[in-house]
Amino acid sequence: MATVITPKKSCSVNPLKMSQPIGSALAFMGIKNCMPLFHGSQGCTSFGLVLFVRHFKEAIPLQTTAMSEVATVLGGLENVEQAVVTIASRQKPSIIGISSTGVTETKGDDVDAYIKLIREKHPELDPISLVYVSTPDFKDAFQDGWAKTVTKLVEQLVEPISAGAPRLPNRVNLLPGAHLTPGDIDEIRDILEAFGLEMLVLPDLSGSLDGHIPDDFTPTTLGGISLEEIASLGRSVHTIAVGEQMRDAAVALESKTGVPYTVFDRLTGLEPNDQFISLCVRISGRPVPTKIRRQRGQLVDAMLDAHFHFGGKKIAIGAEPDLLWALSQWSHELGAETAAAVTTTSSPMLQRIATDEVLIGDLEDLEARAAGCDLLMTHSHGRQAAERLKIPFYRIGIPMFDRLGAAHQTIVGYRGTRNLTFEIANMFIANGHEPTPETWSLPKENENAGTAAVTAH
Amino acid sequence: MATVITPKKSCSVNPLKMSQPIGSALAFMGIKNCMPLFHGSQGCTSFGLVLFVRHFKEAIPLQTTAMSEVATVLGGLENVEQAVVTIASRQKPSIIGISSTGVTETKGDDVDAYIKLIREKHPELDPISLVYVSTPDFKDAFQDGWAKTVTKLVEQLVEPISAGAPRLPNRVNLLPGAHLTPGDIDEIRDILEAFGLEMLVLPDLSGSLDGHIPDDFTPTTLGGISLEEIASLGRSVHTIAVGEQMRDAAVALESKTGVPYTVFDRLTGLEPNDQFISLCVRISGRPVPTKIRRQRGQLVDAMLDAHFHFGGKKIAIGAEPDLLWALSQWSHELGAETAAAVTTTSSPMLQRIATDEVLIGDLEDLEARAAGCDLLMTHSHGRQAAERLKIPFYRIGIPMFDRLGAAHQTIVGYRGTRNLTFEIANMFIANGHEPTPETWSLPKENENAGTAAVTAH
Amino acid sequence: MSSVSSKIQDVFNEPGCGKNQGKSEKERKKGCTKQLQPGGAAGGCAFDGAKIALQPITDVAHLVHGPIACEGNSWDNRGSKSSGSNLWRTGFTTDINETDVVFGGEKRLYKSIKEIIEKYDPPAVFVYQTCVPAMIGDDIDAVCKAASKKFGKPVVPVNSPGFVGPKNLGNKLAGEAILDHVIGTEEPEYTTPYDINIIGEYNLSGELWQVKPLLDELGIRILACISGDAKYHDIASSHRARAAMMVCSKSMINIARKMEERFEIPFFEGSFYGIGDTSDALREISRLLIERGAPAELMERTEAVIAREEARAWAAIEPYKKRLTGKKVLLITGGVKSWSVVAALQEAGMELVGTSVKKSTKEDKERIKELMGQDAHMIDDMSPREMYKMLKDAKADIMLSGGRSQFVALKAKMPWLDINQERHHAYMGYVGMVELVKEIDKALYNPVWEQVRKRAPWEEKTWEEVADAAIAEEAAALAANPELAREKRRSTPVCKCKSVLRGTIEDAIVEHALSTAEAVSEKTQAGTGCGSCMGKLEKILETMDHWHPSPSENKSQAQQAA
Amino acid sequence: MSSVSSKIQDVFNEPGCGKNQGKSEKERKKGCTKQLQPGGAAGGCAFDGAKIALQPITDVAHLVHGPIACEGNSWDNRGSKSSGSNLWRTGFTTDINETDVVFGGEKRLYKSIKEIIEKYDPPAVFVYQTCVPAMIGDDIDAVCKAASKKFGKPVVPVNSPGFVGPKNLGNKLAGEAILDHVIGTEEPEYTTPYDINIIGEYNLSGELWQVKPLLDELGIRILACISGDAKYHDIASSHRARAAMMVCSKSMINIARKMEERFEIPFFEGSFYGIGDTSDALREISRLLIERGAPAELMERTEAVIAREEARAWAAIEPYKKRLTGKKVLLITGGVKSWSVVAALQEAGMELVGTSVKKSTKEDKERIKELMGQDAHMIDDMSPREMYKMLKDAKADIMLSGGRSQFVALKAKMPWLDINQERHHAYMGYVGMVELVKEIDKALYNPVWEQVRKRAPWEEKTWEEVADAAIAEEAAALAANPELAREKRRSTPVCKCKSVLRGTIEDAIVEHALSTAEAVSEKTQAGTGCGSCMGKLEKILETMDHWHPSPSENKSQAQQAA
Repeated sequence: MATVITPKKSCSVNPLKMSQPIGSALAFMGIKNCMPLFHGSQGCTSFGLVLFVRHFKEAIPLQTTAMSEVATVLGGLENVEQAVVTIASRQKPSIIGISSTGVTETKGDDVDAYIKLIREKHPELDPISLVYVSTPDFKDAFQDGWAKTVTKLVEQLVEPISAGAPRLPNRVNLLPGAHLTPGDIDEIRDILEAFGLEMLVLPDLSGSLDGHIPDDFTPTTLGGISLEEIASLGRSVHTIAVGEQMRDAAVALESKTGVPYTVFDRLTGLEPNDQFISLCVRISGRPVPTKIRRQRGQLVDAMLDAHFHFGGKKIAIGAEPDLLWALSQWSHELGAETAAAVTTTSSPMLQRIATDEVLIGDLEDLEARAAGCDLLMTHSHGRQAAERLKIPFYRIGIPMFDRLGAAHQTIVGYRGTRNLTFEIANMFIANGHEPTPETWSLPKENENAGTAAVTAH
Repeated sequence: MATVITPKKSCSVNPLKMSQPIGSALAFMGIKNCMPLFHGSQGCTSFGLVLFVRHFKEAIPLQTTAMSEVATVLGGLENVEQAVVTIASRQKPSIIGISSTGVTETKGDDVDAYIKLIREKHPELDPISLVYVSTPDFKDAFQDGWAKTVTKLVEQLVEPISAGAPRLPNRVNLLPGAHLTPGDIDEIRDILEAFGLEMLVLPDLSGSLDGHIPDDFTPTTLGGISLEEIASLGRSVHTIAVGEQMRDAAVALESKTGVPYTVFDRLTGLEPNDQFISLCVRISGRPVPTKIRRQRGQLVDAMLDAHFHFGGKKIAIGAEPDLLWALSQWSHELGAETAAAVTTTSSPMLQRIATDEVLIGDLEDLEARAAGCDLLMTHSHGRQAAERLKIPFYRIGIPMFDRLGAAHQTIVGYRGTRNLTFEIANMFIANGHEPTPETWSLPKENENAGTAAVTAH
Repeated sequence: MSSVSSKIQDVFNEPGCGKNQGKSEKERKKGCTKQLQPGGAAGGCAFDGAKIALQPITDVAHLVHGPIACEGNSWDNRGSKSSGSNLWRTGFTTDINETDVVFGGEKRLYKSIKEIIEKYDPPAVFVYQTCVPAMIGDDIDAVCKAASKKFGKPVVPVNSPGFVGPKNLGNKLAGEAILDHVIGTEEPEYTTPYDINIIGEYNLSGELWQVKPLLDELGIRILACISGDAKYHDIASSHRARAAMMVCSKSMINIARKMEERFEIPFFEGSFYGIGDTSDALREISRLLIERGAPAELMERTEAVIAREEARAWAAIEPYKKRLTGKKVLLITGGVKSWSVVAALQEAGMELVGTSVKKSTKEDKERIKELMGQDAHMIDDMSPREMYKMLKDAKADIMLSGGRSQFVALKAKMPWLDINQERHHAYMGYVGMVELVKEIDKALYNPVWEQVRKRAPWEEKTWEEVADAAIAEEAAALAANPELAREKRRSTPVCKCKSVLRGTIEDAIVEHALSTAEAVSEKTQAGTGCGSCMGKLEKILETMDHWHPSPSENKSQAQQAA
Repeated sequence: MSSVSSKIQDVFNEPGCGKNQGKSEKERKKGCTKQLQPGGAAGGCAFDGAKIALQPITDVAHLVHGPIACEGNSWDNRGSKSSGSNLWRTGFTTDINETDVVFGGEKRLYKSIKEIIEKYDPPAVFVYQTCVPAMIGDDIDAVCKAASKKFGKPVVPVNSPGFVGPKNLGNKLAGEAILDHVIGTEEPEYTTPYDINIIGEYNLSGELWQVKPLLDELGIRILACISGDAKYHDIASSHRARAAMMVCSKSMINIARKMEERFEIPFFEGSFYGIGDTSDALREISRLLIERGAPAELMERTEAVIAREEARAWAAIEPYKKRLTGKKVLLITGGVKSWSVVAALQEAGMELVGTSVKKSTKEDKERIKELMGQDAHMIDDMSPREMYKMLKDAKADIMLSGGRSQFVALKAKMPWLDINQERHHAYMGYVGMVELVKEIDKALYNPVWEQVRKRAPWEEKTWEEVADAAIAEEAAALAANPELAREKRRSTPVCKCKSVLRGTIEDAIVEHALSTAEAVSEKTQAGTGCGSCMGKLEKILETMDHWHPSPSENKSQAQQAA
């Protein structure tokens, strides 16, 4: 329905977008005993690290090949080698996840070739997986980096299996998009467990960046999915991908192992969750548990209670494509209008959004379009715009550096949708305008009477 | 630690307290196919009904004996009889829960005697339980009405059982205080289920007032605990009471059936939940599930992240004793100070609260003491005070009529505590004051320099 | 309490009440108090009604003398708006305890008044009596008198304890209280030939402010609105108004009539709901003012404003026409005022459907009015499934009603709009009507309906299907078994107040050859409560035409029966 | 890029830098850039440093020329405060794409500058170079020059791409940019004998405003703060100040020195952290101003303010003494400035403990400073378990450090206070020090510690117990096996930059009979990176005293070795 446009301006003002290497690094952080490594200059890592520390309020493992000006010109083989060897000896990870950056992509470093050379030279690295993803900063965005990394992990680490091989009947795979929080993953796990299903999650931030206190200090990632588990993904009966961005990974997994997949373009809203629960019924062969039935009823009730407050409201959303789609469609189904939509990168979901235009743009664009809206939804960087526009502001997405609990914000499932629905309805209620004797003052005689009356309050 | 005082004033201004009959009625609403009935004038019912409708955003079953002025003088036998007969024929409930009011208590109606007479006269009422609780409006408060009703239900409806009788090893009873929401009860159920334990809840609002869409229209309560289940409470292995108010009911149940009990004065906070989980381990004989372990870790992490924001904050709380205790102690453990505490009725918990004084008073008292506080926590009626004082306001307790989702507000368990902790920390963050060039202006020469400097911002 | 009784009797005799005028002397004595049925009643009490009527006076301290239930369970829950003081939203109560019940609460009441005056210094304190202190004999009139004298400030007793009757009665008793103690006790700073009172308007959601700008433009001053957004002084000096409008709510008819009687303030009954009604009300105000001496040119200006505002309103409604044409609206309300919106809804292209009217014709409006007006209070008593059946039979696209039926509509996943007192939107005057159309459009087109109507995929049937099946099965059973159908029909309650079943009425008609509703009522007691079932009695008589013998037959039948 | 290289060389030769003065010609040539170790590095890049240094200039548009990572991942994340414009918080970036990388990004940069000036009309645009455009040869100096000419507005190139070095270098390159393009380009509206510059202060958490009221009272005007809460015009006309204070952060030493050189503005290095240091700084400011012509009575007034404020501060700290006496504070920081709070903490009764100092004596302050100053940057590299051991060994009650070590402290459930740049509290001047004491008190006495330290009841051991056991086991193993202990000692890295192990150093000392750190450095390369391990080399030499032969022995040993 929507036209996807890119503003003609040269200068991006108040970026909404983050770079794809950090999306890639975050994906690596969902793997157990992993050390994510940026092939680039020190600053690339430092900015990403600080961003995640501020978002998750956790120590973040992230290393750098520390490319200097000279190394950049000469090529980074030596730096990659030194970095890998140093990390291997110091942190003893099971896997090092290497993401390229703008610097090394500009030079054109052939990291796959480097890895081959390093492997030959350093047999002591044999037990360590080295996964490389090409993620230049000057292309694509955060969710692309995440998605490419997951696809690469599937391609490189999953054991191939024949289509007819026996599978674990109660195990499913989850491929969560970059917009799912650890809380979201926990919620999906809870639902699957209610059907007696186990799940493997690639990548699993719910075990690594959910803010729990570790049993001991580890320099690499904590929790997350293990390499053995990744290798065994082909033995699950089904793959559930959440977010259109994860389709490639799901396809890659199927073509390698024959595991059928279902892509849910969102799990926020009544209908997609009905489909999700139906899938759980089919996979598990079990009836829908009482708990889930009640959650559905509660959501329907919440939607009815909330629709009074959503009806006719204008919402401005700035988010990566899959999150934008989920928020826009969910709020549309409650009667709100997506009056402004800005995103970071292209996606087949964008044109399906119920609005006139979707901009691949920045927060300056969003701010310009959000004037007069009843709500602004975007990551923490939207705070300045919300203040200037004096409209309520709901923080969602990465980064969320000025509030606690980002990892636990949960908007999937019936329950997550219900909570989000209440939360936003309550923001509308809290920001409702009390009438005053001046609210319905007569318009100037020469104004268009009709319009004035309609927009009276 | 606290001194419990009652203000000397004659006029209550901006009541915090609600009457005990409606506490009693709410308890009856947690029973399946029940019709709560007020023995009083029509208005008593109407006010209670409107209050619950606005709080739960649900149709509420509540009837009245519709005492007229004349009937009040003559005594209410005829009205009770007519009400019970009418309800029995129209709504066909399994149980009618009768609570007295100020009017009928002033006259001194002997409802127990009435019931005896009615039973004799109307054998067709035999299949219907009639439970009467004396709850004059001019004594005690909401949570007292609730607690008395639960005790009465236990005394009247639970089948006695010998101490040595065989019990269901995986079933426990939950006696939730009036301050627990349907969401709280669901959270406790979730935790128990993780240990393979089932629970019966008396009364169970989580099945009746949690805002789900019913399968069909029923004129009585929906969901809730059935009379058969109440009768069988003695067959459970343990009773968990939440809130000191529920001790009497737990004792009554033990003395009738020998089921041992544990009273948790709160389930908000780390330590009480540690004890709760330990109890679950003992009862179930199972180790602590991963999910619960992770939730504990997440709570500890949340407490650490949040303590920066709670440290030194002053909180004003207006709530019934058990809720006041839970909120005060939880926030104290995060470094905040309960600078003002107002409650509705007496309780052994009050003097244990970490503050100088606890007032059995009203919101005028709370408002006077809340000036300069960083947060006000009370039910929706606190909104005027918060506005006048210009301090952040967290709605908690009944009634919550100006927000959605009251039934789902969950503050028990590790997860509930974690969410509450984040929510309040984020309110503190959102209301932090940005420094300006005037923030540290020099004090007037003649002011007490030391004090001024300490309270600089 | 004797003063309360006499006041109640006074109210029952209110000659200004249309209903009363149609009643016999004997009926009038019974009063209009609906007899409440234990176990089958709903709605507020007289205290509630009194408080609703007076609480919108913004600068007054409203003190409730009683146990915590009366104020604690209900305070600050009304949607009136104030342009000035918010003292009216402060909850004051004596919160009497067991000791007070034993030894009397007058002393606590007196001290409470003292505390309020010391702390809040309001222009007046209104003291509301409730059941328990009434029972123990607290004389609030005496306490108020003493306090007033002592503190030199009006302390007004409002004697309307809950158990004397329903909300409506309380409204009127509240009127009596201000007639006795407030109106005429002060003088306005100045008067103009354009001063009016508006009676029975509570400024819910600030609706008065939707109309006030029009009056302002015309130079008409609201000397007092009783009681929305009023100050004590406004009410006290309201006797100097030149004319009054009583808004269609009947609750304060006694005030309007007695002010006419005592102060010669002519009044008319009008409504600001609906475009035509608003115009009529404006005209009527101007007419009365001109009659009382205002310059005649006021009417010209009034017509100009009306013409302009009507044009504006219709223009504003125009864009919605396309979206709303053919949409069926079900209006369910106990009050009269909602009916005045019908014209606007029809103008926007909507059809109005009722319980039994499937297609709307020109006469629908009258017919629905007649039908619904009489059955209105029954809606509350209908079982939710019956109500659902009604919604379904009406094939409505949207229901407008009060909050009570909200949950049935929502559970039935039917678009619903609150048009009762709890509503959050303001629908008065021209702009209000446009607002209503806009809100209907919003509700109708909210995509949530499509969502929530979807069956959970694992459910074989939705509950609607279950309900439909049950209804169909019942209908089939009745069709197959005339005896059962007859039994069903005969067991339907007709008069809820006196618990009279249809069978009893049919039998009486046959046995005594009755041909008028009055006669049926006389025989069966049906209709002697609130009187709202009189219309039903007539319908029953109609369906039993064949039992209406000619006068001669009548006689012979009577002989046979004897 | 040649201009960047020469600038870098220039910075390396900075004579104002204390460290440089102690270096040989050869060492200076190597520069002070810490060589970064791939896979073992932490901290920001030169671009980051440049932006940190200049971004606090509030009314300027800061435009980052590069791919999205450089600005998109990091904007609006600094705690500087502005009393005026918030333009500095707006993120501007060219967000170059693949096409730009192939065909060059100069055109996009030029157009971006144009857009910014048209839309935001700032007094100046600062353009930050980053790695990718530097690699593809975008000449930002030329673009800025052209744009400046075209738009008649200063467009300042800040040539500090990330890969040229660490944050510190970027700070200095930023200084060079404003020295070359901004300072001295405008004139102040007026001057006074009391005009000063403050250099290297970023007004984090608004700290400058904790001191400014004191200067205001004394009549001293901050002509320019470089760069906290500065306007472009302030910086541009800062060359007219009479004196300057360089706050202890070394980041902008080049600005202070070159302004002295070019504009004869004397400066001193001082600090507003700590009560004594604040007083010293105030005195020094007054002294310099008087030297430059301000009336001598300024000093009297200064002393009066100091006396009053010190008294106030100590009085404010007094009530905390009882609660804080004997509490052990562990201070971990890479910067120097935190050390200046030591006096205040000690005055409040606290003891300061370091990694290896168990009881604090009068000399502690010096000793810790020495020890920690040198090991500081190592803290980041320590494994969390090592760090935990350190916290434990120090028996500290609270740790003050930067955000990096926060998570270890919190996981170790140790009270912790952020005293680095990310902190939310302001600790400058007298009031700031009181604030710090208050915050320490709050952190120490927060009941949360008691809570979170509790073991989960189902856990047999806490992780602390596990860690303690592991540490103890390790220690026991080492004690039992001298060979293992030796191996462990010898495998400890000493120089991280050059990856030199302690064994290598010990061997070199023995083999070549080395007796000075410089000689060890020469032989082993240790200390030729950032130089921070030179102190460690001296310690190692101390512990190997027995290998220090007398000069004669030295000779014979050398002979033996030969």
